[in-house]
Amino acid sequence: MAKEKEMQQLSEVTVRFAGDSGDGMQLTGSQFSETTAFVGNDINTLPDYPAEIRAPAGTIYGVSGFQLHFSSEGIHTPGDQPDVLVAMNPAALKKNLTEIKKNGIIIVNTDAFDAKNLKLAHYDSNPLEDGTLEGYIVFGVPISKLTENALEGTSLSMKEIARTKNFFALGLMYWLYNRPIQNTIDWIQEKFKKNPEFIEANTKALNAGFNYGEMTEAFTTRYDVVPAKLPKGTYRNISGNEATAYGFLAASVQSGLPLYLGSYPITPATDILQYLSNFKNFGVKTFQAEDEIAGVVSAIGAAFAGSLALTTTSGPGLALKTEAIGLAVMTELPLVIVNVQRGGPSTGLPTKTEQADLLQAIYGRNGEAPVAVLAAKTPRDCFYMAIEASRIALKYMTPVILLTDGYIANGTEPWRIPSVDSLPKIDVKFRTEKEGFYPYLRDEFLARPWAVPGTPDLEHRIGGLEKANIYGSVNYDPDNHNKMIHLRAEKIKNIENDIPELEVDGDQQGELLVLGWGGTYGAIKEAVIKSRAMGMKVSQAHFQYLNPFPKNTGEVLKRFKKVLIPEINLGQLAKLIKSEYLIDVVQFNVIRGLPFRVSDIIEKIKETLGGKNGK
Amino acid sequence: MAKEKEMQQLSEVTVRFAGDSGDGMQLTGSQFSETTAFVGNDINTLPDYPAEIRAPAGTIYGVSGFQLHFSSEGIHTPGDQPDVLVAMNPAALKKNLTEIKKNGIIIVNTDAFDAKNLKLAHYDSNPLEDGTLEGYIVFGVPISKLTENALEGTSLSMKEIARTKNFFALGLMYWLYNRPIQNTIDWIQEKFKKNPEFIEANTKALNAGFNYGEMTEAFTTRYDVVPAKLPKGTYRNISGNEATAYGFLAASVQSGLPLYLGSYPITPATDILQYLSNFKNFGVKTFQAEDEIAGVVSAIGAAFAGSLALTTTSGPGLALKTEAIGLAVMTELPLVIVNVQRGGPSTGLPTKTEQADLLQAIYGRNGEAPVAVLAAKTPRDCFYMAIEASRIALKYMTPVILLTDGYIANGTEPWRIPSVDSLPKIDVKFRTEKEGFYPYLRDEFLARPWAVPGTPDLEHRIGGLEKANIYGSVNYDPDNHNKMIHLRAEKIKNIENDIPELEVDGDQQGELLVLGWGGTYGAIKEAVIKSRAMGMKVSQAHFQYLNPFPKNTGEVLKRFKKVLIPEINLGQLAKLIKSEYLIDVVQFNVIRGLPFRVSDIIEKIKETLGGKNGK
Amino acid sequence: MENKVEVKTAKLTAKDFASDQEVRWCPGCGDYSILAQVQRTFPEIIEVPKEDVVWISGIGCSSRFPYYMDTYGFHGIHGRAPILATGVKLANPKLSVWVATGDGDLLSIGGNHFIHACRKNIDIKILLFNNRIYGLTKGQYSPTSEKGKVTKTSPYGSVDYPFNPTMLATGSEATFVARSIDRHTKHLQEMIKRVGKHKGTAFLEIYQNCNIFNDGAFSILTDKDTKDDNVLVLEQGKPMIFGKNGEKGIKLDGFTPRVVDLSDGKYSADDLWIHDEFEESPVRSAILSTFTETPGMPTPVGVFRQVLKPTYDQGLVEQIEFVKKKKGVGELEKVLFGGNTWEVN
Amino acid sequence: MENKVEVKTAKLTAKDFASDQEVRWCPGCGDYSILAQVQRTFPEIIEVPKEDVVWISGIGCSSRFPYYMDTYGFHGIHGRAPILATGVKLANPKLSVWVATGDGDLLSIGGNHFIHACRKNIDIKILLFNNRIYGLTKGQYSPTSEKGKVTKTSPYGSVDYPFNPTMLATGSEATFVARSIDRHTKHLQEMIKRVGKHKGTAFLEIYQNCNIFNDGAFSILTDKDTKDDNVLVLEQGKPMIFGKNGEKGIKLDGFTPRVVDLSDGKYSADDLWIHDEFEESPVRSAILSTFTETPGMPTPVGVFRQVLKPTYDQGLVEQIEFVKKKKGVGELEKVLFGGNTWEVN
Ligand SMILES: Cc1ncc(C[n+]2csc(CCOP(=O)(O)OP(=O)(O)O)c2C)c(N)n1
Ligand SMILES: Cc1ncc(C[n+]2csc(CCOP(=O)(O)OP(=O)(O)O)c2C)c(N)n1
Ligand code: SF4
Ligand code: SF4
Ligand SMILES: [Mg+2]
Ligand SMILES: [Mg+2]
Repeated sequence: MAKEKEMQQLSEVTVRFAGDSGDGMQLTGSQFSETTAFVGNDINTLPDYPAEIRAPAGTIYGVSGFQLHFSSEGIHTPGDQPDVLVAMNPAALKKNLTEIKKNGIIIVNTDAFDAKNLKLAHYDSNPLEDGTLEGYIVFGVPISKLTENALEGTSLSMKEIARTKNFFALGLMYWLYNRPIQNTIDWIQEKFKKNPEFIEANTKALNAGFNYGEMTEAFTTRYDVVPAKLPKGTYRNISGNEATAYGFLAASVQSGLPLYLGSYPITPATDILQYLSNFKNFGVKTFQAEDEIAGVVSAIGAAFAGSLALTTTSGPGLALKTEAIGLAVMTELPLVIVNVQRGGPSTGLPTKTEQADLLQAIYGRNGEAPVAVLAAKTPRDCFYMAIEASRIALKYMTPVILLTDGYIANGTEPWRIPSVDSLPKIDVKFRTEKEGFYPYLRDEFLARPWAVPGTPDLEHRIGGLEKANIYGSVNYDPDNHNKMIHLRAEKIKNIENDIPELEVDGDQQGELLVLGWGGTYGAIKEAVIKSRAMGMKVSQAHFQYLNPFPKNTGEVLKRFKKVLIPEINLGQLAKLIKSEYLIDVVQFNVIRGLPFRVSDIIEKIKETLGGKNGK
Repeated sequence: MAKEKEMQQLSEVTVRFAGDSGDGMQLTGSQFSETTAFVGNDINTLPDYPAEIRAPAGTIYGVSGFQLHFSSEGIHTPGDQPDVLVAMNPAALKKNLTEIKKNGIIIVNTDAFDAKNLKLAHYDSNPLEDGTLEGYIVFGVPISKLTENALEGTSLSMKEIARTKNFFALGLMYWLYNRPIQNTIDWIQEKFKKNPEFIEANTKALNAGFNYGEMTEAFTTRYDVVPAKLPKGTYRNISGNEATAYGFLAASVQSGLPLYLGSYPITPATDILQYLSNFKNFGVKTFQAEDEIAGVVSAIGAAFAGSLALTTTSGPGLALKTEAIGLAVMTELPLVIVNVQRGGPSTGLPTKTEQADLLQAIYGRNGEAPVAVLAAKTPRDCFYMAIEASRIALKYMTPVILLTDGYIANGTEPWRIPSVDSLPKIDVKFRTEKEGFYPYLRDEFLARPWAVPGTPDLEHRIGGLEKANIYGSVNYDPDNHNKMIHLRAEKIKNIENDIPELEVDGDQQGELLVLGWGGTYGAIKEAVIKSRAMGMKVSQAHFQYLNPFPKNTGEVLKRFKKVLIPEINLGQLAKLIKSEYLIDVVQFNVIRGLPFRVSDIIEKIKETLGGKNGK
Repeated sequence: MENKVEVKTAKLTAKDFASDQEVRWCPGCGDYSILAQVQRTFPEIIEVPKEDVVWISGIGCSSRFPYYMDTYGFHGIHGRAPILATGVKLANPKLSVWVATGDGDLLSIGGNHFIHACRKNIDIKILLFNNRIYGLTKGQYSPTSEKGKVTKTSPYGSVDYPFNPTMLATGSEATFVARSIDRHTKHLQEMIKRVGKHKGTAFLEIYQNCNIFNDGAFSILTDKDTKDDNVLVLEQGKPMIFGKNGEKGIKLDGFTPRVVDLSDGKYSADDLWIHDEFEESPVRSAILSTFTETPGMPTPVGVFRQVLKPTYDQGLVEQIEFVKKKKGVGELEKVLFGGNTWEVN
Repeated sequence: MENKVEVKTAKLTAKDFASDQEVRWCPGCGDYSILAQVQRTFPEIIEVPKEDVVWISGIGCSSRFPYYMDTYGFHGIHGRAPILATGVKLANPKLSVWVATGDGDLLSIGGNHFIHACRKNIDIKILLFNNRIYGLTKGQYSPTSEKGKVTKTSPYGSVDYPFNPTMLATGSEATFVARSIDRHTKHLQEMIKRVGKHKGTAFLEIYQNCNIFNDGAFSILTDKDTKDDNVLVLEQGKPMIFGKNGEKGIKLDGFTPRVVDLSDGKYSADDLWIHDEFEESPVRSAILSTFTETPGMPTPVGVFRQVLKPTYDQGLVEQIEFVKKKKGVGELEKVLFGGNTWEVN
């Protein structure tokens, strides 16, 4: 009979599940996330799977991981170093060990530590025995065996039984961190409603894991993380790609325009196409094109014909679309291009995150071809920026590039779901009156009229050759060209009057401003908060609008002695800031295909503040 | 009997020939140029033809023009405002009149001023009679008639006879500017050796024009421009595209590597492909690909296989090539991409010049994908920069983008032909030793070894995924990626140690530096020289290397109170300078599809110097 | 509706389709004839209101076409006309979408979009202005230029084998494949009408003379004294007969077509290959395509093949309707609040 | 030379072509078999020194292939393998250049380069790993997926008609068109050898099972109890016979192929269509391609078509030699100082 276990309170925990691509770690991780979110913690996750589809079992490169960070406070990153590692085999241990906190907890499936697997993980001796794990709290659990025992006498094959062991691990973790198992049981019942024996097996494994924690002597302590104080409302976990898809769906509903997506699959952007292809009942048209060029060009055609036109891709795909985006600039049609940034150059690191497409987005076209460039800062922010990108494209009759990245695209966080009527209306007026219609006669926002095919008496022709101001006919006149070049630039610049100002979080002026853009928001925010807690005088500002910049940017920058710009590239925002505002900046560039470590940013902040860190 | 005509000496003259696309103005202009160069004037030309192939006769948009500027001094531009216009029809007059110097000479073919042509040129009344031409020295010459008379009794059809009238105009101009007609006669004999009657007809027309000047009372004065003092040597007229082609041919010879060109026709770059396709007997392989992507990708394949690999295009084509250029960056193969810039964005103004692809060349790729970027400054400079681009590509195993533009590509100037042994040798060593071979083991210039297929025992694989440092195998390690990103950037940055420093023409420090790049060299030079002659304190520096910049750039800029940057774009070099050196600059941006007017730059220099122009 | 349309189009004439833009092709260019035949036939064949007609093109002399039609028009970028047209058609399937394109535009840079449009059977009409040369860039050989052609980029003759456009369309399983010639104005009008009536990707290759850079490329098919002996006019259900006095015919040995002489009584019309453009199999179209590559064979003009199968755009619309019925018209609220949610109070 | 080569290759074994990289396809993937058959056959078919072999690919699971071959290799970008290979071959025509590609890589984004390579008859060998799915991006339908296929991007079924790869290759006039199946290892080896021997663009479609995202796509062609009735093995000069006990045959009515029963004595082998892969006309290949679209017809494997005509690379080299002879080897001095020059002293 096991004695009462003590329950220890923690404010935050970072867990990493790791195992074979086939071990179902992504599922285990997301189940733990759902439950954890459900019990009211703030949570942030980061899946990390290999480029290979199903790498051979036991290999290091085949290890699939899922990290999650939950807390009783608000948090903004998946956590730097995990407090807990669940390693389903030696390769998983080998690959992740170095990143685990000293004195962290390591739970391993001892059954997987046989000669074959050790060899595959390039272990000469068994790390469970040779002291490799000194300095960690290690729990060796014969997970495979225990699962088999638990499933004694089911009709399942050994192979199928083996596949349930991740539920055992999940159950054990639920026990260890004092979470209910009911959510997952409900999920299992829904998921496997077609094969009851799986429901039974998985549930048994889950319970077995939970009870094992309770029974075994090994575990003396349990941990608890009390709910965070989140604003009241209805919540769901959401990834950036899912939020992006919903955002455009919302933009379609709010503008009353049918959504057209022309896209070609590419990691990590494919999900958006996949999500949107489900919304046929909203009249959403998803077209899986023959290539990226076809994706964007078909979208330009759809824009001409009156749709809310969208194309989605990642770096290499954006490179292919540049010529066509220039056509959309010249024809001044509303078009949104989503670029989910990944590791480059070239094919680079397809499944990893990076921020190195900023300058491509702003400058990567022939001629002077200005477009608006936006960037989402968190998974849930993708929803709002998708709507915003659509609003700007439609109001200004212009292409808009929305940048996200592999991290926020695949990472998740809880999202307080907005009510539909809290969403901005986007009103669009097609041109219908013949009287005074000229294809390039601009309104107060310098936008030209949108007269779509099917409108009587407004037949007109557009194209990629230079246009006559107002009339829109082909025009080779030198002064007209000069005029049009400036008009197109001015139209984009004017958007600065229509977007929120750059806000400073923390002191409104002082020693140091940490300035970022896009997906690094969470890491920078957490770093700045912690630095301040350590007594450093540091503030944060973060861009969601890269072109044009918010109007007050120059003024904000002047208020700080130093500006630190952390980017997952070689300093692309830094370049823009320097040329635009002629101020020097401190760069911090770590390009490892991963989000920033909060601790690294804190270090850099310290270093930048030098002696006087405000105390 | 005509009385002796007076001969007036001039130091420089700008002439523009204008007529129907069918009137042979390009031919007339180039003949006048050849002869003028031959008699020893310095000369600079600018052809200007319509986008339409053969626009209907008499229309304004169908007017084809050829401007040339010759002098007894060194000159660097085709001239701002012509002193003389030869207008073969009303449309030619209508289109060009505004640009002719006040009190300039206008020679018109009066026979072409019939009702039909006047209407096509949108003239309500005849400009020869309604005072439109007041303030000009007008010579109305019934060129058609006179030509017909001269050809009385030839076997030619009226149509064919009409086609010879441009030789009449040419002859008249030869007389007026005291040039010999023999050159052109020789040319006619060569060109039409197959049909003697054309030789006879054209020669007759040429002589008739020349004699008409001599005979008619109308012309009282002739003009002469004495030879310029040019360095001794053998000269030829050359256009930028021709020089570019010869440059790569020379690079092939000097490096001992076969030249491979993968290209797709596009104005104004097509000539380069056309010129190089003639050099099969040098082993040059020209491949007219199915599109731009195919052009560059096939060139990458050729580079892998050991050729001097080249692709040529213009703006929209460069946009299409960007993804593939990233592959060349990752695989670190030598590749030269020539971009003959034209008016953009999109299809823009295909036959006009512009400088708006600079930022695309430097930043227009996904991920951090640094390449070297060079720009030629004059037609003849294209020859040397082509060799230089090849040298850098081969020495550093990197893609190099060479920027020229429509103006220097089609414009011509005299070129003092270098002896072959005065040309730089380019030595290339293929890797052959197996011992210690690693595909990404770098030499002192950070270049990787070039081991081409066919080399025994060096079989290896490369590709677009991130490479392991030294070994070159696929590698997903975060720190390796960070390392490689920095290595690739460093390799390009290091080229600054291998290129000439930025030279200042004029005072080495002081009030104002006019800073330019590429094809604006001539206009800026002439403007600076003239400004100095007017007593202004102004110097010039000009970039042929845009990435990296010459090492001493920052130091040079510091020596001047103000920096003025004229560009045929919205300030792309200005952006680079500001972010790189954090100095403010004065921009001068005129984007009319035409080269700068010297006078405009002088005005801007005055304005920039404000009161104190140094005096 | 039907009626309204009738009324609306009934009134139209060729002039109604002529825009105010002055036509800027070279005098004598075959493009003029194509434009004229299109404008002449459109009042008859356009069953939708005029404002529902859209002309799309890429880049090239031929691609200037949309500017001269007084309809909605989009002069795109080089090679992308078929996919630009696809986007227009998918966004608004009730539009009548036409593509004007050149041999370089459609078959060189645009080849992929072309074969994919055919494969998907997008309901767009593609008129290929095949002059076997790059006109706008002033005379380089194109993917339809004959091998050995001397041009600015092939001073010693090209080493490329040409595409056979109708063969490529057939290989991509286009549902309508036809050919005509700029100077055969009546026939061209006939073919344009057929294209207009087809539902699905309709491909019409038009031999077009570029009198500046490739003059006479098709003269034996257009010159009075040679054309009859070199052009085979395909007619549904009729034996394949050609020649000045119809003295020649096409006989099929296996699937090798041969020219036979009908004058010496050895062969009669009954021995000849009967044309059936509605044949399901693409084989006939393939055989007809080989004619131009076979010495001694006449050049077939007319409809090689027309089959009917649901178009992509139709399929897309039907799927949307189906899903709307099945799941009910989408409600944003339901989507956002769907999935795993929880309350925080 | 010849001898040296003989000697050099004679010694090679399958192992010599295996690189040190661990193979990273999913366990059970059909790609393993293709790799094995290539490595097994290469010692026999490679007539050049090993260092003259180059493998080129685009992006996809299949495109990882070059990493596993111990030859020169280039893992390119998506869709560009045929043109990357073209550049390699043109730069050094003595190389033996092979392309490993997928149905998305070659036929979706890469379609244009594919048809142009076929048209030009570039001497490269293209192995299409056709699993009718996008593998590397985790399971979206591809241009060879059957219509109505439910995938991540077509939750309600795709509305695309698929390409027929051999038909497209035929329409592009490829000089070698063949098909095989990953699990038919002997046959696959045979076909790889044939590809190796062909001069010109050789296209081999290999049905490949993606056991993760499209498992069983070809099972009726590979399962012991169904394959004989569903696979027709083409053999030169032989009548087309298939079925467990060779009881079925293919008879041609006009150009419509039909399955006939040989068991009831009504038909005999003499009535059947005799295969002739060397037939000049592309029509046979077109007909064979239609089998897979015709219910009740078996799936042909083997060489559909092989014709010989000069390759582009050959033509290019010959032209260079010709011009060198005609004009003499180029001299830079002559070019620079050629044209109109004048002296300044
Ligand atoms: C991306 C791009 N590449 C190349 C060009 C140059 N270009 C314009 S038209 C053309 C080919 C024209 O030939 P074709 O399509 O046959 O049309 P045609 O002029 O003969 O009617 C080319 C290569 C371009 N405008 N854009
Ligand atoms: C330019 C570009 N677009 C898209 C992608 C994403 N992508 C990689 S492989 C692939 C398709 C793979 O399918 P297939 O060619 O059939 O190869 P398979 O994996 O099935 O062997 C796609 C869309 C990419 N890497 N690059
Ligand atoms: S160049 Fe040829 S195709 Fe183009 S407009 Fe002139 S004649 Fe017609
Ligand atoms: S995903 Fe499919 S094709 Fe790719 S490796 Fe796995 S089984 Fe093979
Ligand atoms: Mg053409
Ligand atoms: Mg596939």
